[in-house]
Amino acid sequence: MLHEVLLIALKDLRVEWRSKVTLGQVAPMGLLVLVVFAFAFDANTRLLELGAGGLFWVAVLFGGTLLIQRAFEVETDDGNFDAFRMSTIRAPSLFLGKSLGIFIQVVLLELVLGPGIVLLYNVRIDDWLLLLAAALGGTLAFSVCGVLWGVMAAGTRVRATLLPLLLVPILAPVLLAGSRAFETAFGVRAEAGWTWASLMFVIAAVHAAVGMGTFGFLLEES
Amino acid sequence: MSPARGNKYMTASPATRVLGVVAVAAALLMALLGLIVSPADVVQGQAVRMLYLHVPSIWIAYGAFVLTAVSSALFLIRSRRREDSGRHHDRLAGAAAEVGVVFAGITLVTGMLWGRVTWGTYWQWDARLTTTVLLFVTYLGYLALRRLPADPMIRGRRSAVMALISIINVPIVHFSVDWWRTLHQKASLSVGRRPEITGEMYWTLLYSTLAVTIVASWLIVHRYRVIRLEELRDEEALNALIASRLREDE
Amino acid sequence: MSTVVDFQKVVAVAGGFPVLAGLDIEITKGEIVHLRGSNGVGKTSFLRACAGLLQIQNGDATVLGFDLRDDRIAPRRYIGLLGHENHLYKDLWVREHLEFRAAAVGADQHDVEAALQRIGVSERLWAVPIERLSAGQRRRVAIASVLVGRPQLWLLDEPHAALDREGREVLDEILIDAASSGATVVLASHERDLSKSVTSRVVTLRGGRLWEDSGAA
Amino acid sequence: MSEVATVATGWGVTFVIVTTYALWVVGRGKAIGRELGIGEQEELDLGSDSSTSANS
Repeated sequence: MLHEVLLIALKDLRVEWRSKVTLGQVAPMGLLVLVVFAFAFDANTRLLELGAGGLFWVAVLFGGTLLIQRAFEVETDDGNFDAFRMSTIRAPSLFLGKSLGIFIQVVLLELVLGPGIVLLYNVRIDDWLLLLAAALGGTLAFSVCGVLWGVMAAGTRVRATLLPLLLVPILAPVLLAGSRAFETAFGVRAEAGWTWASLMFVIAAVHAAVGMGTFGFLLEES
Repeated sequence: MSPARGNKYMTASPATRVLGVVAVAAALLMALLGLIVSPADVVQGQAVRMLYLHVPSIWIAYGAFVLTAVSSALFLIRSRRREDSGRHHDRLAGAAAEVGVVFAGITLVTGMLWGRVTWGTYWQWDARLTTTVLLFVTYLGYLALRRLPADPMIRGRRSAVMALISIINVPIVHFSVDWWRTLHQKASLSVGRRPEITGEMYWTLLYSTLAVTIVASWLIVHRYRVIRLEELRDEEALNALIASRLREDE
Repeated sequence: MSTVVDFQKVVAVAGGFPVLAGLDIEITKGEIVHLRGSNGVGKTSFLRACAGLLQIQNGDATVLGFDLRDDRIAPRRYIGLLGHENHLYKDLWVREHLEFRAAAVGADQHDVEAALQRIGVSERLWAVPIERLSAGQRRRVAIASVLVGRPQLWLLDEPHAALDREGREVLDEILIDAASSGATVVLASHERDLSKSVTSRVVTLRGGRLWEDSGAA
Repeated sequence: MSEVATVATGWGVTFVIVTTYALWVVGRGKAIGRELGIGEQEELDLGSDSSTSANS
């Protein structure tokens, strides 16, 4: 099982390594989003500082959605899903492997966006541990939800427009929790950051369980 | 005539005709009770009459989504069977979700209008309204997924999985939004101004819930039949195609 | 001689169209079957149904002893499918791609190089992104991906498309070898006189049904 | 907006939404039923069914 998961994840990362879509295209786009937020808030530094946590997660949502599109485009492009169906890899392994691949790519994206908000929005980090825990939980939740909806949209012709519609309402609690936890970590809000962070781990666990149970249904397209 | 055409599930049975008449009568009586007979509230005045629409419709919306989830689960369990793969569960899931979306929409409209007179704004980031709007969008997505052309069984499985995830997400969304609002905006405006629901208002609310439930059941039954008819149409087209393919050779 | 594929009055639907409309066919072990017929007669659908990728609506279908109506996933591990598409990750190098495919079907990594050499993908291309290969070379990599899995049943959809004369000859050799070592091959092609020396049987489809069968050789 | 106007709007909108949806469902059922050639047509009202009871 672990062997299969790693096989899939490494394959996806190798595809990314060769094509450099995350670092070369999605991460710069994420930075642009951060700049555009400053336009929207009329470069009000106080507002940006207060909202930095939320803006970070919105930028992750934008960029991450593109990464998910890309991760499934690689599979649908040359009929590669058929090859998966014909392989001995089991559906839960495929689900976890794809999630792991997305997880690492989203982490890369966050490594660019994180310094971005610190520099552009003048953010101070009070609680590093909470920041890292919240980032981990949020990214895990994003990855498993993303793969679950990614495969659902992948079988359809309208996947590019369908995916965000399906993904955003489900991720709303993650956005909420991630924003609040980051605000606590940045010291602009004094409340229960850790509870918000743990909520994201719960969401990740729930969706991971559902995904492992149902991925087989979703993979059988015809 | 194929035997399927005599199927009672796709034509009006006397029972649903009675249900239809009862639904219309119940709705009229509900309007009478809610708008005229029941008294105005001491605190909210006439605005309290929104209660009789708002509360029953949110109950129907949630109820319909739960029905969708249960039917979807049953469909997933049976869909691998060779005979009777549980298509009727899939149909029920689709019909219930659509009616649920209609009533979630009504909940939002009535909630916003009600908010306008009691809070002074159309939208408060009230936990229940926020949860409902997310739910509304989630199930719009579900309907979009159902509309996509695909093999019926694949589409059924795909949307069944989505229905399950969506229902699991409801408590998560509700909890997080509720917690967000209670943590950061203590003593929301509405709390002190909630009407005391007693006496005639209580009975009117209870009756309205019953009446809206009847109307919604009628809608679900008929939507179910329309889905069945659509499938029947597709099946007939397919049979004609198979027949014409068989004739090609002879 | 054991039966590998046994279809009885099989109906299968794709995109609301009956792509297989009552197909009867029986294929025994070791055969190399040439599936023929013009466009849209159900060649691809037959291959996909054999691979368990296309659901059977009606009739009975058994592949490698598995009843497809009960379980269309179990036989897949013994089947090698080459579709219209090549199933290639275009960003990966040839060698990386093949190593991944080999691992995904539980094959031996040592077979990767042998497979590439056998099909005639020259060594200088092994560290080149698939994106940069010509259509014929890609087809060869795709065939190598099937070869590496050592399937018991080969399902090949237009395998000769884009291949040059030398490539076709190599492929024919590979198929003869596979069949003589106990595998079964079904290859679809609308070309009439294709690989007469190779195929042991020619089956023609029409309108989603069996039209003509030269019979087992 | 006055309380009475709000209540009227709310009830009115709800009525319109439900009625429109019901008519759409019934109409669609009738259209497909006609396409399939089942049954006779009936008056459009909330109580009538999407198709027929002729042969049930």
